[in-house]
Amino acid sequence: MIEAVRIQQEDFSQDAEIAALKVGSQRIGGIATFLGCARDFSEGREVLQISFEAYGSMALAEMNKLRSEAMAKFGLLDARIVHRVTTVRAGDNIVFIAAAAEHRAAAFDACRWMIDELKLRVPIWKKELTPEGDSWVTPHP
Amino acid sequence: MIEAVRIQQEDFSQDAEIAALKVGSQRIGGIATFLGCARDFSEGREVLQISFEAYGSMALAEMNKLRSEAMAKFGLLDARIVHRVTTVRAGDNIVFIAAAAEHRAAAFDACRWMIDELKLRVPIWKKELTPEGDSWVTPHP
Amino acid sequence: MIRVLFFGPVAERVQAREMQLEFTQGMTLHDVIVRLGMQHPGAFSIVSFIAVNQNQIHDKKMALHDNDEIALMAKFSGG
Amino acid sequence: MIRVLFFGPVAERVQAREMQLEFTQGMTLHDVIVRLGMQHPGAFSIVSFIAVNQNQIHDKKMALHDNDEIALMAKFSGG
Repeated sequence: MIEAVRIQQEDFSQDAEIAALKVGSQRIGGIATFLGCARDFSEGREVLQISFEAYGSMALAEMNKLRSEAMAKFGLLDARIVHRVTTVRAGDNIVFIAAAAEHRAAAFDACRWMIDELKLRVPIWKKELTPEGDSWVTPHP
Repeated sequence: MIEAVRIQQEDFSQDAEIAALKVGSQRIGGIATFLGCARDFSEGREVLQISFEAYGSMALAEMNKLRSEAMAKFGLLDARIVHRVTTVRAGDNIVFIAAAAEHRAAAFDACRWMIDELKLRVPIWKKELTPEGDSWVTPHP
Repeated sequence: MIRVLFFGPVAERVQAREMQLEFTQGMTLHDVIVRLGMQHPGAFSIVSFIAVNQNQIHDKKMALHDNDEIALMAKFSGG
Repeated sequence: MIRVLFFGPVAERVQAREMQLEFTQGMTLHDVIVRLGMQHPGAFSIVSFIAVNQNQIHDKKMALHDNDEIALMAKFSGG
């Protein structure tokens, strides 16, 4: 059984994550997911690669907290959060979030809340490699 | 290349749908998806099976319109809508919607709008098979 | 000839998936509904949507054409 | 011993991923930051979050304990 919250180098499969979600309950009516991908373009510049770095132990702890909070706050049946920490190219998967609920409204609200909170609370940093050089990404306020 | 909008008996794969979405653009930053599943319980009754029926040609035309409207309205890079028309059991997939955009807000908004509109506009009907008998589902207003 | 299609709950009440009516000049959607309603009293009380040639129609006074395909449909419950 | 960890943009400025400081009784988070700031002027201007033993801390007057793990972190940009 793969863990519901993970930080890993390797890619993940939506099918495998969804299958793992469904094991827990036959009461799931809707699963909302968010898949974050690497873009070939950011803030007007071409991006060749994106390289991630994490404070691994704290990031994993925060992601687990985030999942528990979302499950309680939105009454979810289950949720999963997977973040890759490696170097990726345009089109590659970065982050996957899934929220399973009896009805779709809670699933959508929870999924969106988790990705918004992840960006604020989880100690992971990205550096964009462009033809003009590398730079750490500074999030907008 | 599998069609972006389909009505089919057989199950679908999220991985295959996402891969098909990504083929079109390397500018995708976020993909929001919704997966509707069959529940074992509805309105206080146990549900053994759910059986779907569609006005196939009109349903497909409406789903195609829905996709085009969503792409224009939310500035999506791509979108997919797949609905099964068959008999399913608890845990089985029913409908899959995916919205791909440069940024996550548009992807979430579009995905949610598409499933909400699909339920209002696409001529598909479901019948729940329960231990007390069968009944066509009447949507809430 | 006019084809009238029924699905799901409406098909169950009418006990048919399709009927064919002879087309007559000047025939309207309203005429078709009245005629079918007499043959199947109460069966169409759950009809919420009507389509002609797969386009939703709101004006029942609409004149029909030969070979039109009509669908009398209950509220959708897909997804 | 106090371990201080650096990641991403902060690690790049400090040119290190980890430093160790001798623990002294009564030492505060503030003391550590001042001391490192003198060794690496300007390097910590981008620090937005501080964690002690993987919990975010807002009060720099917090007393440290021997073997504490401190992280001085720039704004997160994951996801």
